[in-house]
Amino acid sequence: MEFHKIKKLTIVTETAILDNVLEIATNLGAKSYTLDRVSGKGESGGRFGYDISGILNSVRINIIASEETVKKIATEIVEKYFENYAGIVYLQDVEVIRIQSNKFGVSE
Amino acid sequence: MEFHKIKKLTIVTETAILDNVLEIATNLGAKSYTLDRVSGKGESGGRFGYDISGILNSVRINIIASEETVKKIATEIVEKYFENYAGIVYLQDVEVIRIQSNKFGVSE
Amino acid sequence: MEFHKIKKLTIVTETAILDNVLEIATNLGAKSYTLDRVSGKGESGGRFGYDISGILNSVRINIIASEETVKKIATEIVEKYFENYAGIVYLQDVEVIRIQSNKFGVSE
Amino acid sequence: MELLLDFLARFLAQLQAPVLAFLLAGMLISAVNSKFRMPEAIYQFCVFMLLMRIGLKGGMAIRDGNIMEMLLPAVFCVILGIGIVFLGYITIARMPGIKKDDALATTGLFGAVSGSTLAVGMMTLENEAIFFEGWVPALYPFMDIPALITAIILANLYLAKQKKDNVKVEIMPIIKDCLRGMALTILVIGVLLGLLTKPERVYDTFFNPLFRGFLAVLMLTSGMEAYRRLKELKGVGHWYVGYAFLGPLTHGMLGFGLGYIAHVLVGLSPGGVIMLAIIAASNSDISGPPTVRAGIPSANPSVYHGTSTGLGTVIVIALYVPLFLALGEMVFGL
Amino acid sequence: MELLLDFLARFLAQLQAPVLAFLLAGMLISAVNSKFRMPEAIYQFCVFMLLMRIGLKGGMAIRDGNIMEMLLPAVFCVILGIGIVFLGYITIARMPGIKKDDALATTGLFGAVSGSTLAVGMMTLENEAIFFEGWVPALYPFMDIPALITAIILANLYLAKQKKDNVKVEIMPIIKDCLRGMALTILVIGVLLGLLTKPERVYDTFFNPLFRGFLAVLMLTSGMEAYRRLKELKGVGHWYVGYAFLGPLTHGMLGFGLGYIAHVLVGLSPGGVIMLAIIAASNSDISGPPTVRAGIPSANPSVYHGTSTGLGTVIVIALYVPLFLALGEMVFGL
Amino acid sequence: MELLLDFLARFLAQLQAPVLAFLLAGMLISAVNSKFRMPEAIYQFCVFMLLMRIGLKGGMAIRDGNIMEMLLPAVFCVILGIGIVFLGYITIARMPGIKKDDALATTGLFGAVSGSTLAVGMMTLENEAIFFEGWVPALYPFMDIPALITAIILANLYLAKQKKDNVKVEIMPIIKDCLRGMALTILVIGVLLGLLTKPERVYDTFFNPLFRGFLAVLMLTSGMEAYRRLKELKGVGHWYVGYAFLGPLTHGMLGFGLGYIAHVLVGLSPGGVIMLAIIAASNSDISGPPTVRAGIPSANPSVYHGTSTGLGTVIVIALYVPLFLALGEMVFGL
Ligand SMILES: Nc1ncnc2c1ncn2[C@@H]1O[C@H](COP(=O)(O)O)[C@@H](O)[C@H]1O
Ligand SMILES: Nc1ncnc2c1ncn2[C@@H]1O[C@H](COP(=O)(O)O)[C@@H](O)[C@H]1O
Ligand SMILES: Nc1ncnc2c1ncn2[C@@H]1O[C@H](COP(=O)(O)O)[C@@H](O)[C@H]1O
Ligand code: NA
Ligand code: NA
Ligand code: NA
Repeated sequence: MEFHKIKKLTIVTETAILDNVLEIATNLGAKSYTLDRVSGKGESGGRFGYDISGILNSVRINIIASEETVKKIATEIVEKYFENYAGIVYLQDVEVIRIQSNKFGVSE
Repeated sequence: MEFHKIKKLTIVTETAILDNVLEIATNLGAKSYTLDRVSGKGESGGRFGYDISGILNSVRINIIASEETVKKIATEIVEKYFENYAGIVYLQDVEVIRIQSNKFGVSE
Repeated sequence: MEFHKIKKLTIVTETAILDNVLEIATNLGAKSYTLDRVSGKGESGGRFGYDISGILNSVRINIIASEETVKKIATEIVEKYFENYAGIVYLQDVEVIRIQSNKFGVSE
Repeated sequence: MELLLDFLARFLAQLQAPVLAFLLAGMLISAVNSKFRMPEAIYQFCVFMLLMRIGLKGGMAIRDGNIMEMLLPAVFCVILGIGIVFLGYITIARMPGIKKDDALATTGLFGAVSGSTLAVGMMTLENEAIFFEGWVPALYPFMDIPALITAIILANLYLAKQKKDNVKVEIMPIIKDCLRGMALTILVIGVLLGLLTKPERVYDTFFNPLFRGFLAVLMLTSGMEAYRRLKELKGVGHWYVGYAFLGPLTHGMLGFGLGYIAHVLVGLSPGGVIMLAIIAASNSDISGPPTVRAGIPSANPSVYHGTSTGLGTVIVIALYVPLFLALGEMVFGL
Repeated sequence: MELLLDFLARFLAQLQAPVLAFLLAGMLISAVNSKFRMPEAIYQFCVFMLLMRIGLKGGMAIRDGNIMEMLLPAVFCVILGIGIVFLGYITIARMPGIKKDDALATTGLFGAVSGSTLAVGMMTLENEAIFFEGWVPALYPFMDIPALITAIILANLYLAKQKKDNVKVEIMPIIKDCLRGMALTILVIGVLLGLLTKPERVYDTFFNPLFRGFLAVLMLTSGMEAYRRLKELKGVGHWYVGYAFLGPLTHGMLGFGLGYIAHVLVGLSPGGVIMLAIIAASNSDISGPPTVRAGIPSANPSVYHGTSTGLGTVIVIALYVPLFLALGEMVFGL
Repeated sequence: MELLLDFLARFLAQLQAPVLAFLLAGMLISAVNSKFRMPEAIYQFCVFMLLMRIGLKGGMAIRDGNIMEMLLPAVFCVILGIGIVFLGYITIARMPGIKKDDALATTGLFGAVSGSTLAVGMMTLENEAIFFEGWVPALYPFMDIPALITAIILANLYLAKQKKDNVKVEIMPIIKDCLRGMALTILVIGVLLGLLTKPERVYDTFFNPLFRGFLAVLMLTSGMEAYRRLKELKGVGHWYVGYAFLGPLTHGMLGFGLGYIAHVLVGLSPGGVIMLAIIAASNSDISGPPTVRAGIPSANPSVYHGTSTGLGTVIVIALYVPLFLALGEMVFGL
């Protein structure tokens, strides 16, 4: 079992644009992602999701992929949405266990 | 679009002291944070949040900020609360996309 | 207050095998963990947890421990379960604040 | 003078009515910063119960009714939905210091409809034993969707002109987005079930008897939320406060007027006229905001969400539901 | 011919029955890609309400009944549970291109029982005012557990043979796993409460009157889910589609036949016979899948989950509940 | 002897009462390690339904009642809340091996009140058709808040003395914290709604008829939780087990005694006396623990949470509700 260095992209943003973000990510080559709902506070004020309309719901998206892929995704999303929508985008190093499949598009 | 190296602080602790922790963080300069509810087990036993009173609820707080800020926050919280309350505190490196605003208090 | 370099293991997998994964982790020396429920998509398709039976629920497990411990856990779980069950496993560096207790089994 | 006294008497009576009391109680809960939160699953279920009840009843009424009767009121709803937005465009949107996209987003929500205000109106009429056609509340989408579409189109045309861009706003995706939202999905499904099947028993044993209770729970929750949204409004201009008071009054009057025409022309009942006024006066608090957020991204949600959910809903329920009830009772001598 | 007409008449009538209509409405909600989701807490509570009602009623019926009467039907349930799986093993599992473990997992679910289909059957019989012994639905576990155990054992024996391994499948952990699952826990606790205490008042004021409504809500949710699972089935062989149609028909017929024997031998009521047919026809959608996922890890959940929850439940509720009702009415001249 | 037989008869009868049965059933669910969990939203809604019902009823009773009548019982509640904590301070807190802060935290919870035990008491009295003033259960906060404040102050004084620190415990923040907690917020809002508005219809169609059912659901959940907390108690001293048995008995007796005085002096009804005994006997399981966690950080939550939620609630519902009922029936010859 090998551990392979790769990147994890995290996007915290409004649930309103989740579908759009996932579409961009998919188009730029991310085949997998993990989601969870979060609360938080930032420049746009508190986002605690108490409202019936869901305007104040936030979602966190994690995508583990090659540095190239995640940087493209991050850049595109920030440029397209972060003027109008709340959120933050960051990258981290991770070591993924590699198994038979070539899930992460890393060349051998 | 630039990626800027900075720190992510994670605090997992009892929901009972969430407000206090956020107050300390705010006072020490963190303007933004992300929250989610978690379960877990540790030295203080299982914390699965099943109880009606909420005593066994845990919360996870993420704060992305400069190393200096997060270290101050981490130290203060551990000193003040972690003798009596359950929890763990850790730091990680992240690269944040920087946009127009100077969200993270990093000098240019 | 010192910050101590150590590893964080993340396992995202089917809720169906959560108990088994935790048992392995405990047996291999992890005394503490944090859990949360997540959604996601991967090679096995969408896992959004909408189903009444819970077959499509995913869970995320975080274990902070020594590199040796988390690598053993990661390897064992991937070998034992990841042929048949959906999931991903990865490691990250963290700096944990060390307090009085020797929570993380790190020799001084 | 007597009119005023009558209105005041009704208003005080309505204030004793638990529906409004639960709304105010909810505001109090937020005001004292209580840790109590209504679980999200519960208030979503409240919304489900109310809208399904409105839809089922509406569908059954359509099934048993005369489709021709409904045509004119439906057309009036479309006119109201579009008209309210244009009205806002030439009033609030022209005020000094007001961003046009913020104003259009707000006015779109005030043209659209609130399921919970609708439910309050129904309960109020039922309490007073005033008959209304069951299908009137089900006209909801005929006002809601046109209002949101108009607001989004006007805002995008305006923004495009600013940037000297060409713009092409597509209507179909907005309609789909509205219908796919929680509120309209439930309402439309309810109407279909009422229209095509015989849900009388489940209606009589479940959706109808629990209506009053779940409305109380939703009012409490709406009150808690209204108070929190009010705080968002702090930074926002006082023009929006004025709009939240005067907009619904005007819209309700227009609704009452068109309803009266329908009363004369196609025999819409007095209760139906009052109901139409309440629908027109109401402002969207559940499914409108996300549609607007997606359709007018540059508009500041604190403004429209705050004005509509924080102020509008409370004002309509507290002031205008009793007002249009009193008006109807006088006009029709009920 | 008349039989066919009668069946068609009943089928059309049933299609107007809100239970099926809510199921289809749920499918429509998913089909139009609505954003509406029933909160998880709510549908879990629906399941709780239905199974607790079935259990309480069952327990009270056992308390007031004759234990000897129940013995034969209970034994028949065990036989059906095991028999259905073996039947699948020599039919669907032998079809070309079918993975044996997938087939066994599927057949295990079709041998097991669906609490919601059970509830639909009860409501249907009650609507038609056909008496059935209250303990019949509580026989659920006697078919459910043996079916799941048999499927898991057969699959593991087969896989071990493939790998030339020795295998020892332990039965007790599977039984425990079944009983510890949500559905059986609630049912068994309900039976115990009905049997050992006097829950009549809470039954009459809460669990019974709300039954119809919560069943409607659960049907809507099940429909939404069925549609989503249907999509998973795309890649899967057409054999499973055939199985979802023919399996429940056969199983229900076997159930009807054994029920008839119990009618003759120990006086099981006509309604009880119909109920047994419905239990046999039904397929597990709540607690079966996780047990199978744990017991036959190599089986592809899209196959069995899709076939059972996506197709089976809808088919049984839409086609076979009315069919066995019609059959029972004819056979017993009701 | 006859008394004992009477008590035993009542106790066995009560054990058949579904309220206790649901509690024990919940414990069984946890004991067999079932995967079934009551969704958090549901049990929070149960708590909401019960406390809102208690509050509304209380408010309506106060509205229709004589405020002077309530004064003495309210004062007695304050005395009981404070007295129970002092009693604990000079008994359990002095036992060998007992940490004073743990003991004070525990005794604070036993001085405070459990909404669900209250509801059980009300249901029991209503089942026996014993009248009690609707405002008695609404006295809840008058015992709850003083008990928690006293415990927190005594603990902090003690800890400060240990550390030779000066300490100043502020009372207002604790009162606020209590009132801002879920339980008291709902209760007080309910009282206000009952007092100032006319919620009769929503009370009669929703909160009252569903009371019995939601209490059953909450009991099941409380049982599941009690069992889990029991496990926490393992490491904890046997003194706490003794306290959980003897404390509520003593507190209930004191409550009964003061209630009797109120009966003589201001005509508190026999049912009201029994109710007061039950309130005094009950121990906090919902909103007390977080207040104590914040107010006495060094106290070990396993101790007080385990003793109160794991043991206390079950003991009071199983033993002392029937005991004080029997006592009341004998003393007042009901
Ligand atoms: N520095 C940060 N640390 C942690 N979370 C953040 C940070 N900045 C933004 N977020 C998250 O992103 C959401 C939107 O941020 P904003 O656009 O600044 O309002 C917040 O509600 C937080 O959940
Ligand atoms: N080593 C660890 N890895 C992951 N999570 C931890 C760890 N230690 C503590 N936690 C989290 O922090 C909570 C409280 O920890 P403790 O104070 O050790 O009981 C646990 O319930 C976990 O959620
Ligand atoms: N590359 C990835 N990035 C983020 N999450 C992933 C990734 N791969 C898998 N996952 C998570 O693991 C679950 C199962 O993955 P899979 O086995 O590929 O279907 C998915 O539903 C995701 O939640
Ligand atoms: Na409107
Ligand atoms: Na079956
Ligand atoms: Na007490």
